[in-house]
Amino acid sequence: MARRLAGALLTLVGVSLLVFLVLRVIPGNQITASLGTESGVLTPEQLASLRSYYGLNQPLPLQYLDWLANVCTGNLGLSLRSGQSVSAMTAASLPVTLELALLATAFGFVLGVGLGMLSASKPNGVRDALGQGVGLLALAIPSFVIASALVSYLAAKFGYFPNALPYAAPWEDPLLNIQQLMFPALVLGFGVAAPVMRTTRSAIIEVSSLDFVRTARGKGVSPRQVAFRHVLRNAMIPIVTATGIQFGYLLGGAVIVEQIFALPGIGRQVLNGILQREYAVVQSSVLIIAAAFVVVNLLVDVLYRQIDPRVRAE
Amino acid sequence: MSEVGVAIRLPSAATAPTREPWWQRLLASRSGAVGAALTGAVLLAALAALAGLVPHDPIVQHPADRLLSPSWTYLLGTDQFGRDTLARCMAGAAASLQVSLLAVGLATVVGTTIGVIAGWYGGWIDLVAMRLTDVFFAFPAILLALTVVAALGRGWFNVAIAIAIVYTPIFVRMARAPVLSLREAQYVLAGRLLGFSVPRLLLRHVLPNISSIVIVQITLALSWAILTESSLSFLGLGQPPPAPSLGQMVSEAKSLAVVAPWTLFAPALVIVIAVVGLNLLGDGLRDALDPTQER
Amino acid sequence: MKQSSLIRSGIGLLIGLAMAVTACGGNSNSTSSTKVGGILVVGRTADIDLLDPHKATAFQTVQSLEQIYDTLVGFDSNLNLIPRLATKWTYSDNNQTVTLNLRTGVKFQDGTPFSSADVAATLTRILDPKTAAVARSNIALISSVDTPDANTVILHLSSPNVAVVTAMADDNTAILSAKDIAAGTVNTAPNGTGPFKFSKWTPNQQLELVRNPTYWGPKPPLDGITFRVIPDENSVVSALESGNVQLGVLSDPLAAKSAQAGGLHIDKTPQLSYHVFQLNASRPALKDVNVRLAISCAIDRKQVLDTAALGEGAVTGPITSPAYLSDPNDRPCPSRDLTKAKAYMATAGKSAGITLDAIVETGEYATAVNEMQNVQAQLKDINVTLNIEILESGAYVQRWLAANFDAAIALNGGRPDPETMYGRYFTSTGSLNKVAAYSSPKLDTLFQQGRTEPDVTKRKAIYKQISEELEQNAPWVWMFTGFNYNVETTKVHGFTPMSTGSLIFLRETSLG
Amino acid sequence: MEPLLKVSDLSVVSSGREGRQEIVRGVSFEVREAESVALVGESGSGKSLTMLAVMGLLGPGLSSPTGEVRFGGRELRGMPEGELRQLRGAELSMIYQDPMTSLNPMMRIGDQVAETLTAHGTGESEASRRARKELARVGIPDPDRTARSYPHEFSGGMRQRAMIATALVAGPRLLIADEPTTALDVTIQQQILALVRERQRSDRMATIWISHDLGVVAQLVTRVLVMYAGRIVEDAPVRELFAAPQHPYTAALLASLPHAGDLVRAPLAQIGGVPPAPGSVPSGCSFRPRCPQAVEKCLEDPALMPRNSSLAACWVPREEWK
Repeated sequence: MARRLAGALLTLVGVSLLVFLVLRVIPGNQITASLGTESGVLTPEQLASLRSYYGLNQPLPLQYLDWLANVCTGNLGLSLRSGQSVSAMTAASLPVTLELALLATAFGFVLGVGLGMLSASKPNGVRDALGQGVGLLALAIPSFVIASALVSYLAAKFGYFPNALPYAAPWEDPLLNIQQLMFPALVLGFGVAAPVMRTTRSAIIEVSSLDFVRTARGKGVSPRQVAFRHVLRNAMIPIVTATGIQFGYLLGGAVIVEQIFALPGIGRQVLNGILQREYAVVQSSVLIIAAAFVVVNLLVDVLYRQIDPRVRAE
Repeated sequence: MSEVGVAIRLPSAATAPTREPWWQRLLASRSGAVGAALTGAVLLAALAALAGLVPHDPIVQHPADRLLSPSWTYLLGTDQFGRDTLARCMAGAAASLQVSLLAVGLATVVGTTIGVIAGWYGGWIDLVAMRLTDVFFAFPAILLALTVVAALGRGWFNVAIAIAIVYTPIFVRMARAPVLSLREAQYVLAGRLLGFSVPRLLLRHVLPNISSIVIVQITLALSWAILTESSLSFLGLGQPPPAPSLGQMVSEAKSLAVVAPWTLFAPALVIVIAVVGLNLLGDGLRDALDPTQER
Repeated sequence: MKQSSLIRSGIGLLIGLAMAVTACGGNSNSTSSTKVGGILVVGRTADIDLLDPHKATAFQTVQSLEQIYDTLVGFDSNLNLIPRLATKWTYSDNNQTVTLNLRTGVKFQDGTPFSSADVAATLTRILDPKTAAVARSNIALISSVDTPDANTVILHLSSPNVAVVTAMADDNTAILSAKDIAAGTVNTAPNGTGPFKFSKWTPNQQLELVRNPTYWGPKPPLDGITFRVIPDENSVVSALESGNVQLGVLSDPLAAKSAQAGGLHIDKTPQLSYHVFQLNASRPALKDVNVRLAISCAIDRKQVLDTAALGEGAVTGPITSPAYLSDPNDRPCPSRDLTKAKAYMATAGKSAGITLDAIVETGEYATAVNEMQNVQAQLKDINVTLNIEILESGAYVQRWLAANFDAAIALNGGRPDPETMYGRYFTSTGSLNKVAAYSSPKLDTLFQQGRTEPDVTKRKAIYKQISEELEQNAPWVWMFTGFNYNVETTKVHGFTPMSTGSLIFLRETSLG
Repeated sequence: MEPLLKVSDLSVVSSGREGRQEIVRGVSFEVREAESVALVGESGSGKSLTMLAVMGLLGPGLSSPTGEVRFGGRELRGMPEGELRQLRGAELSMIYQDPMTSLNPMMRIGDQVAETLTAHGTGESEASRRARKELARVGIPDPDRTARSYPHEFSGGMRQRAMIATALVAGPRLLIADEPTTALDVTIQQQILALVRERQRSDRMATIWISHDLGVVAQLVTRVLVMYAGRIVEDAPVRELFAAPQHPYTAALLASLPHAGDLVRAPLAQIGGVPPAPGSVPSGCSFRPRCPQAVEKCLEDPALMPRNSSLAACWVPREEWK
């Protein structure tokens, strides 16, 4: 386990380096981003004072090191535009994306496994085509199309757009929170359901042909028990892997749905950071998304151990 | 997004009856046939566009014919510049496929090579490769593509590079897994005993065995590339107009959905056909190519 | 594998899921129209980015801070100057001295009384290069500020200028309290004299303002204003339809069109900012005025407006300030004239055609890329080929500032006074002349006269000449001005939209 | 008295990609209460599929269009799935060839044994108690620890014992053993065979031994059925079969067996040719191409004919063999 933690740490350092370099490569900096065309009006000495204010005058390696040092001490830097500390911003935005990703993954998992079992029940049969069709359709329609159509339909038809109200944290107003996250999670859930469905289908077909399933049927075990205790249980490993990966992608990938549903998630925080050239915001937020992703992978590994006794033995 | 982790079944010694060529088996299976049909249709439309066989020029504007609903002259209606949506869908399909094929091609070659080498040699090569892929996996895909395009600037080539960078790690991890187990397989050991050179071993024995997995991954990655390209366009980072790409058309048409819904449904439908087609084709190929598949 | 077992369990899962979704959706409309008392919720796509009015450039930030702070003077709905914290202002000493009489009995929201010392401290802060204040260039000619008594301020100008008071209407010259400037709490604890007070800011979500009980002016009907961030314009329309937001600020004409379908009240006011196709006259291909005139004649402005912005806007001349509005037909080719354009190209010896690198920005406003596509198509008719380069806003601004382009589609900010609008572009000493890439002795003298002429009718004549000079030499091709869209639900009364997009009249708006 | 199991004209057909192929071509036989019978034949002769068809456990791509299967006086073929399920594990039960894959790797062994009982209505605690008792009866040391552990923690022999426990815990009247010892090494093989034989006697349980090795089953059964290319070619009491095989194929099989008494190191006799693949079975007697006694008559399809106290599907009586 220790080896895995070391590996995870190394990954995070890699991510921090990557995001730091990529941001420096993008043309334009904080000044042009904030002042826009007005920044042409700045006199040379104004420009110099601003550069130092944004810390742009230090040599690159120094900027990287002192940022990393700050991160290790928990100071994720400051959003110079809003005067907000990045850790405060992230403390507000990460839970939103995490909850959204969790709900979407749960929904996607249930739908994906349901459809996967449905289509695996009769390989290459009508049910198979139906299950695959629905799954692939969910995958194929771009999420922003579904999201915008859903939002405008619900608002125009029922005057129902809970996301117009400020974001309510689950502990503040659980009912409103669920209503605000239900539909975005539904949209993202489809994206999760498709790969989970396809993995479930192929895993179930494969496991169903194994000998111990025939043994179970030979013992007179009911079909439902055979489906869940024997087949699904053994098919869990690839399914959990696929679901874990999808959860990881949602952390960064939900930015479009966060835009349309006005959810103050971390995806949007990074996108705004990139557009406004807020280096501190982007670097720290991406690092935290990466950390969350790495933690999810570790959790998936731990989950393996719980599911598969053979792995637990090692 | 990928079926990483699916149990690898080594070909059993069952004496399979003489098999027809793989493509016959592909077309025989339901998903293979439907997949090939759909993907073929999109490919045909794209090639037709490249060959100029389009009802109207996809770029020339006819302001007088703005926002016309589907009619016999404009089968799928026109957009706000009076350009024919059908022609743009065909040209868009060509553009999107162009980006996806390049991106996935790059990702496959680079990713699979690194994966195989990492899997085969192990040791620190494997460690470095794995850490690198973790870094790219941990880095949110859309944001990685976003920053790459913002850095390199637009153009379909840069969009393809961005998507390739996002997918390479998937191919690395997907190719490495089977090589780890194949390395210990008897017949590979036998090959090593017989003194085959490593490249020969890799090419003749290892690659064919993971070819079915790679091919399935390619079709899946192609469908994902098309979707990523459309998301990039939605964020304003897709291919530059006036040349259309499916993603660009969908994101542009999003705000026209009320005024001219056909400008949205046409490209979205082409994306759906392409993605569903490619995924089913992937399934069909996997069944057709996998020697262990009796059914 | 027994099929029946799998089917039943698969379907069971699906049904369970479906019921869960519908059950939650059931009691949905209980929260749709909760309007808390007199709080007006404004929906818009971007959040304010900072609290310091002197540094605010983002449109939405200026719009919010103008509720908290007052400026010395302001504009009425027709953009005529009206008194605010300054009740009277007189030019003297050959327009090189301005005396301002201040309103008495005014308090800051934290209770400290307002006096001339605050005005002096504010102006000094703006003029100080270290602050990097946005309005600095517009009032740079103030050499010194005197405060003979608590209610009078005298400005000494380095050169005669009648536009300096108008510049004081700019929100970037908001009056701060000297105490706050000294304490440096300007960007953290907003404290102005305006009708609404800062209450709470949740970044990326909303800014909440409440009524200022000690406001010197008429008591605002609203208990408070909440500016809510909804990043997608179509979602803003949906929020309005759901009643959770009562006033929406939109820029995308397509989204506005969908709002019309939603039965909402839409205020379309022509913007001051103008959509322009800038030509870089310093580049060899565009040095010859004939080529520029050919391009100007080859572009049908109405077609660009109709295709790129679905006709949501009006064709415009160079000056968009209402008081000095240019006549859009007062140009070499009032409507598209290909023969004349080709003739110009022939005189320039460029009938074979030229190729231009054109840059355009994506992300900030929706229609830019579409405008470029239409202009590109139109210019093909005179063999002018545009190589489009779409840049993300950061990269665009850098290329634009460095004038590193042959041509550029741009949306430049308009100002109520043409001097502050074009002085820095088309005068040889202007800070953005490099970007405009055109100036002439005639324009220099005209701008100098305009700057110093106190009589309004004479100033109008001067700027009419400037407008003609710009159209005759076509450094830029002015195309159209869009609209500011303020979309209101039926519950909003008494709101007056402004062409500057300002929401200053929220202080007169009521809900109910 | 009606036999415990009566199978008549049973067939199994595969409908894979290579089209429909008959694998089991009309098999009939009987098994009486507490009788132990062997079903012998080369691999690919369809013996396992015959038994799977009897149990109703044919996988996808396989079907059994014709045939009757009467068990304990009831016809299994038309029986609704729910009822058939009641019989499986309780009345008739099966153990399989490969212990490594026949147990669910994710479930504790105790639970898998108990599951046979819970599937037929026994309470959880009662089932696990009897499961532990059964594990002891099949000779597994420390049944409590075994019950809690997982299949991968045990050797092939131990797993096969656990397999047998799951099959016998409910006291079935008929046990079908599909080559249970083939995957084990010889010493363990003998222990497993002895275990089953002992349970056969003590529980008066009927057994059908499927094997490709006549030597192994000889000591276990009273009667032997020989299968070739999807058909039963000989059905004889074990002594008569060894003494005087009535079908040339059986004779050839016996000739290829090493006898303990052989001193001469001569190579074992081999049967020429290869058993026909399912799709390409010759007309008439399927053994004809490889049969030394083949005559003109053999072009006709022989049915099982009485020969002394056995049945043989061969036109040429033993006496006339060359």
